[in-house]
Amino acid sequence: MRVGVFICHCGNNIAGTVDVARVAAEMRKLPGVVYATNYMYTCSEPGQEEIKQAIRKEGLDRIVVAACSPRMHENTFRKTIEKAGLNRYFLEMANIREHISWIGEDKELNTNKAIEAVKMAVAKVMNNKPLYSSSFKVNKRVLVIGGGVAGMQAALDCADGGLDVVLVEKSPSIGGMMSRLDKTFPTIDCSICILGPKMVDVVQHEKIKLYAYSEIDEIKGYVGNYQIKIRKKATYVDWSKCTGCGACMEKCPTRNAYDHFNFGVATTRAINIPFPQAIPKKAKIDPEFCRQFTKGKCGVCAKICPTGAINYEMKDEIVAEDVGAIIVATGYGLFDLDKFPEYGAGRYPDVITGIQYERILNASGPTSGHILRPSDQTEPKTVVFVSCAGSRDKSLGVPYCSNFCCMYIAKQAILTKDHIPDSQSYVFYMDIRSNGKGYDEFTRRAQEEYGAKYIRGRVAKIYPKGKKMVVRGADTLLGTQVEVEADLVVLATAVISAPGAAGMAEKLHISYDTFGFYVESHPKLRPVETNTSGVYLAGACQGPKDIPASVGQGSAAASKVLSLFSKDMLESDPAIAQVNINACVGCLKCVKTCPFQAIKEEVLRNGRKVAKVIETVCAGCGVCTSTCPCGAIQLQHFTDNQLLAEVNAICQS
Amino acid sequence: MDTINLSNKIDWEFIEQVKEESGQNPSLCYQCGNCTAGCPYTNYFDYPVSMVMRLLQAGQKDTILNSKAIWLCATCETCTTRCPCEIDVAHIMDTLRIIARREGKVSEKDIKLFYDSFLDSVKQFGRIYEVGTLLMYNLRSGHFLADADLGPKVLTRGKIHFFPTKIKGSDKVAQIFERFQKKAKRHG
Amino acid sequence: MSTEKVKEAIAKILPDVETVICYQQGFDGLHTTPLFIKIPEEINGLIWNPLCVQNLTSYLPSIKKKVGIVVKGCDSRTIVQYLQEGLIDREKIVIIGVPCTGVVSVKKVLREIGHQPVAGVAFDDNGNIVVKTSKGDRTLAIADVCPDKCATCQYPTPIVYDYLAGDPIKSDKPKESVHEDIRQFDEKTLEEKKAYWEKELEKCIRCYACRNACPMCICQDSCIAETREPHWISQKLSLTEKFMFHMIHAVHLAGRCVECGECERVCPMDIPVAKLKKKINTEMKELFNYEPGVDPDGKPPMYTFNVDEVKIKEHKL
Amino acid sequence: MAEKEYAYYSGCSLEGTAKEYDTSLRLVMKTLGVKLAEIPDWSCCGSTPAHTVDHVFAAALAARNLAIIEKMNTHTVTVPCPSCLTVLKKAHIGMTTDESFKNEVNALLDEPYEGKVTAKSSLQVIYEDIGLEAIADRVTHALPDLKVVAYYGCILNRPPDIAQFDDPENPVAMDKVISALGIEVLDYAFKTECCGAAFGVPKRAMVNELTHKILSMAIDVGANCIAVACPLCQQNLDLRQEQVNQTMGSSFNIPVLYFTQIMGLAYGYSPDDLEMDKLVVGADHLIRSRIPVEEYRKMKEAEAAAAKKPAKAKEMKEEPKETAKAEEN
Amino acid sequence: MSVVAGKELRIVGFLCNWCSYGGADTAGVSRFKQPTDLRIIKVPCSGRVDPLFVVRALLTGADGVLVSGCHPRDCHYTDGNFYARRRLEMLKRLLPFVGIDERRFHYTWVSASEGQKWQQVVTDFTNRIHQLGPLHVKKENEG
Repeated sequence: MRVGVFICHCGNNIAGTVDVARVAAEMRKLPGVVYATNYMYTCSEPGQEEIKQAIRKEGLDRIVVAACSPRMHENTFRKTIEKAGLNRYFLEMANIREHISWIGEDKELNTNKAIEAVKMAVAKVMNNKPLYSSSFKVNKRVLVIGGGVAGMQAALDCADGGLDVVLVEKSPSIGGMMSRLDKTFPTIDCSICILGPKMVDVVQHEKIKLYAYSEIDEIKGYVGNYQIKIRKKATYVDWSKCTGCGACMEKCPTRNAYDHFNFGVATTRAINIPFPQAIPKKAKIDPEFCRQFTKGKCGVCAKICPTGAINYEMKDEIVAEDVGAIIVATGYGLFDLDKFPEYGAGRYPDVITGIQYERILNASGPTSGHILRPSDQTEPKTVVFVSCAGSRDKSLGVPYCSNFCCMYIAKQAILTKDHIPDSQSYVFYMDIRSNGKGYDEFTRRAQEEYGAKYIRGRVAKIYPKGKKMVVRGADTLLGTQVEVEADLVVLATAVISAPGAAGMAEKLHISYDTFGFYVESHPKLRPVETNTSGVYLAGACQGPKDIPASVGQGSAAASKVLSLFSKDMLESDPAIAQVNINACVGCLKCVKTCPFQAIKEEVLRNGRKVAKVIETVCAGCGVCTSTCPCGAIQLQHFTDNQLLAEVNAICQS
Repeated sequence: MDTINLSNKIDWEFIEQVKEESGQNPSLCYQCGNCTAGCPYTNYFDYPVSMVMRLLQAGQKDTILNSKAIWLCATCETCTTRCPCEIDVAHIMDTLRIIARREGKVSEKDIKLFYDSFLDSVKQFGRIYEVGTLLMYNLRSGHFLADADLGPKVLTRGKIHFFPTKIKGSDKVAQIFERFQKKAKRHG
Repeated sequence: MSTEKVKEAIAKILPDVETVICYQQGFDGLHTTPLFIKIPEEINGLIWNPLCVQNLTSYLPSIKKKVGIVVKGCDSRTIVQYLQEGLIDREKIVIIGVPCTGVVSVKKVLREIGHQPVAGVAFDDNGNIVVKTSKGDRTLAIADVCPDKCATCQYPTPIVYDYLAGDPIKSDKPKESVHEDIRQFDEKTLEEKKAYWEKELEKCIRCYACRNACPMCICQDSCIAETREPHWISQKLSLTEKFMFHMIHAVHLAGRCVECGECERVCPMDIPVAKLKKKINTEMKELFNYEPGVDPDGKPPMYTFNVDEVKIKEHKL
Repeated sequence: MAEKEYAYYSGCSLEGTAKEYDTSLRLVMKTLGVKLAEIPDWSCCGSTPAHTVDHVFAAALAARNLAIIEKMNTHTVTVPCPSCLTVLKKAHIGMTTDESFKNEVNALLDEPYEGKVTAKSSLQVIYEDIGLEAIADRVTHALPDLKVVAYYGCILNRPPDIAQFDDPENPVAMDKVISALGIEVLDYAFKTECCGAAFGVPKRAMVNELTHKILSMAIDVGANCIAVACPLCQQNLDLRQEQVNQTMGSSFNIPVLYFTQIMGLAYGYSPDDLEMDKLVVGADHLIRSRIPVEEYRKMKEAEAAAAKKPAKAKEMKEEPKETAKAEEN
Repeated sequence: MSVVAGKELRIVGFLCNWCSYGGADTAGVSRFKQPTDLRIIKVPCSGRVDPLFVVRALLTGADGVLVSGCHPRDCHYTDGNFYARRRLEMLKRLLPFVGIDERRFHYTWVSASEGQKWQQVVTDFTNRIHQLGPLHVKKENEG
């Protein structure tokens, strides 16, 4: 065996705190290692060339690259050695950057640790075996979860690219948060005017199959071949018959149903179409409020419906769809007022959230676009905006910035002045974050042209005094406490992950951070990929994001799927479990523990029972290997012997 | 206002000292002003709480220790409760008072005197003897008639004993004082 | 005595099975050895007494044809465990259960009689074994020379059987007594425990008798103690490797050991090898309320999980 | 019901200016079947002043008492005074989470404290351990004229990590307890604003202003009585009311009662039993309406019966109207 | 010699590829300083970690072993860490029975985004092992 070792300086990233030359020198002493060198940037073109050269010149048959994390460049170097004629699995990487040079300060200790890490890699590579991928067919359909602006963009781009798209939206209409907004910053475009046509495109596109008011029940399979179960929630209205005429909604005697679309600013009917531009424009019954469900009698809508679409007996329905890739665009959620006891925790009707104010501003909102405060339906003359209501607040578990509140507050302050010229807005802020194109100019305009008073400081308490709400805060620039007697207070409540985000991640096998936002493959270079191949992210499910960023990501995710589907066959990862039938005693404990049902029983010609791995189903976790008492089933590339070689390299030296 | 030369006027040791004694990290403060906004005493402070925190971050030891703010803080815990950065601000104020007292810098003599009178009573009787505390304070502060208007109200309603209750273990309590003073002396 | 009842039962099932596995007299009165009955005439060779100590169930997984087997309460746990693990087909086994009040540890008897040749053995009605040697008779209470497992036996009547030769007996041993020895041992200091195992395991000669006798060691020739693929341990006779071997045995039996005690019975070096497995069993009981070999519908805890583990708390650093 | 037992740390104030808190609390606890065990030879907790001297010293003054309680039958102590409570809890938490701090504190003490005491405010004991149902069960009298705001003061629920009880911004325990007595409680935004009592003596102008704010908010929401759970708050709001009126030009005359006094009234104790005479702003006019619950119920029933007929007719008329309106839309 | 005498002890870490290895990477990218004793072995899933690897390491020279996987419910392979949790808990309870301090073996869950938690885990575990000192399971009998 002829092992070659390449130690990367990574400029100063590694060489700064690791004596790379010494590491290389130590490696030369190891049995089996015939070549060891160090190089400035091993991942660079000449760096890779050097590896190829050495393979040829020195006749190397196993390669160890000690550099950054294999999550970064393993694929790069696998391709490199493949080009030089070696099997790609004859490569091992030692992570001497993220795990050593960047986290340890003592050069001597770092160097020693690096030597050890490379020794382990050498020990492992000497136990490596060549592995070969097989290829399998791809189902060129894509599932998009979430019909907000990001999901819609992704669905449209995929469909325009010729793919069949299954779009699943959990609420009765697509459109998401953007469909609730009045105007968009910094252009003050009417939000639904620019979104509406897109929504129509979605529903009219022959390649897009829309499941509204539906949720993902189950996801099975792997890249190229996913099996999805979709739960179509009972609407109690047969949508194939419903024409969206709205007669039922007019006649419904229950007027106090919670209005999800308007975030509770107003109430709606128990049977309702969420908003005029809804897509699909179909009615659904909210059984929590419908008298037919709560009292067992009413039936008004059934009587009134001209097409006889009402069906109180409707049940959830499960449909199956097979796809090859998934785009997740499940959006975000918002903090509730009850998180703020010092601001009344929802007790005061005139303390509302930004999205509620958005509905009040909106012409198709409950006040028809007249700004009227909820308590007494009068026009507020003094409006206070409180930014960072929950955001950047470690004590509430949201240490991050919600990204777009500064901008929409500026927009709302401008719109308030537009609607009520003799009004005065106050904005309490900590920092103004307006780093998009035209954004800072916009927040300046709010102050310079629209006279919004910006006060740098947090608000400590809001309490009622007569008909006013007293907002007590600080002006840290003045170094004083300040109070504003407001008619209406708008809290820019923190952006949080969508309700159920964690559960969805578990179904998708993707990771999410402490806050429930989905984690991308690489924060800089793989922003829409996840660690599960075939699953992509778009929009605010990955982190708070404004409209242009969400749309951009939707398109990016779509382009990833299009390029994935540009081939008819995909290569499988050969690092899967393999059974040594001579050693297998047929106890089939592996069958019991395999999370993917990828192992089945096989009866050999001599009647002996053994385990058999279904190659396309095995995901390569290795649970079977650590279950098998006789070591007969081995996860390739992470076999017992390979891992033992690493253990021995550290423990027995 | 004077220009503060940050190159040589940041008292790094002081920052460390407060950090150590309070167990709180002043660097966590991002100056949102929530403490100031909620502080019931802000109007009487020479420096609002958030400014005290800023002065602490800037290592302005003398300004802080000579401030009235640290003595006027009543430890009502509003700042601690609301701090988004989870800093126990009231505890920092406590610590600053302790350091100020240790260094003999007391900008609010009356408050300190009141505290001292209170503690004297504890040392002597083991519990608080309200009349004695008040009298002692009045004597020391020179405010002979402090709250004298309240006296009749209190007395006619039998709210105050004229004689102190001395607990049996008052010597044990006094010992706590003595041991502490000895220890404080040892550590300079 | 139940001998006649056992014979009756065998006679009854024999037409239906290929073989009945039971016991016969061994090379002296103290030893018994397995008997495989295929024809009715062989039934007379059967003996049934407290010297029938072996756990005969180990034969079951490798037998393809339908067989009958004679089991004690403790042996039946192995069958239950086999059923849980899907290693045998219940339809192909006819179980003759025999309620048992305790067996005799041959090792203990030999120790009592100073390892003399045995001329004969008899049992009286008072629960004693009478051992005849050239130096005379020695009467020993069975309770004094029983294996440790009998002293705390919870299952004197087999858990599964098709025929019961005798009347069922209920255990009179308190449930807590079963793991008392483990609890007591655990109270020793780490150093004491370490020293204990180093002393005990140093004796190991890696003969693998314990493994071979273990009914749950199903790997047979594929045991990783003797392969290079994978190469878990070397053949070196060092303490480390001996330690490793016994840890492998224990870990592979986690949640599976039916506490039949065969490993200790056969150990030529008197190493308390069953103790490690019993320790894991105590933990399985505590963590998952699981006891191997008592519930045919149970699931071995290492091959399943709960999303929320009630008893497993996150460990803090 | 087995009698619950708590060690009882009254604190210095309850021996003096807040004697009536002590008296009323003992009566109420007796009614609720709670035994308060005296703590032998307890001493002052050190309060705020000790905390200006040194953290260890302050903890030691408190821990001396905790060490005594640790030797009693019950390890749970109930403390009526929020200031004492905070000091005791701070010492306990400091000593149980930081070994070296514990050692330093114990070095100042004769008897070391091992950390076994649980301290609960008397309000917490009544609200959590006894519960609203039991509180309501023992009511004998109604107080129909009372419109109460509950004022908790700054440190009863703060900081949340120390108090570990109720909400630090909008506490509700006292509101619920008084509501359970059948007494009207009004929402009040200044439940936890600091009244400045700690500086009552040296900084009276400042304290008067703070007190003024709290009183005027109570009047604004329509209250005629303030319920408190803190001796310093009570003293400040009640005793200084006239001082406030003089300095701030107001004319407050609102009684400030300990919540235990209100409970005592509902449980049928006489104003004398509850030492109502110790209030500076008297509450006699409010107590006059007190009436046994049984009589009150009958009175209400009669009222309701009188009002029922026209009300029902109105209801009947309204319903078809609504449906008609719905159809119009 | 694998450890720098007097400064380091031998700590072996088994990290799942998807969460904890990523978490360690995140800590590295964020330059969260850590003690240098830990040697990391990458495994696809904590469910791949046979408890016997831990035993082998502790018997042959490691002073401490750390296993870290995805948080329960977040396993990239759905259930791998659920099996790991049972197996490793079993081992943790077995170790003191054979005289090995269970504190020398720690298993935990660190996600790819938890760089700070990873730093904390490594620092705390390394400190703990240093407090316990070196572990020698009769090395003198080797050979």
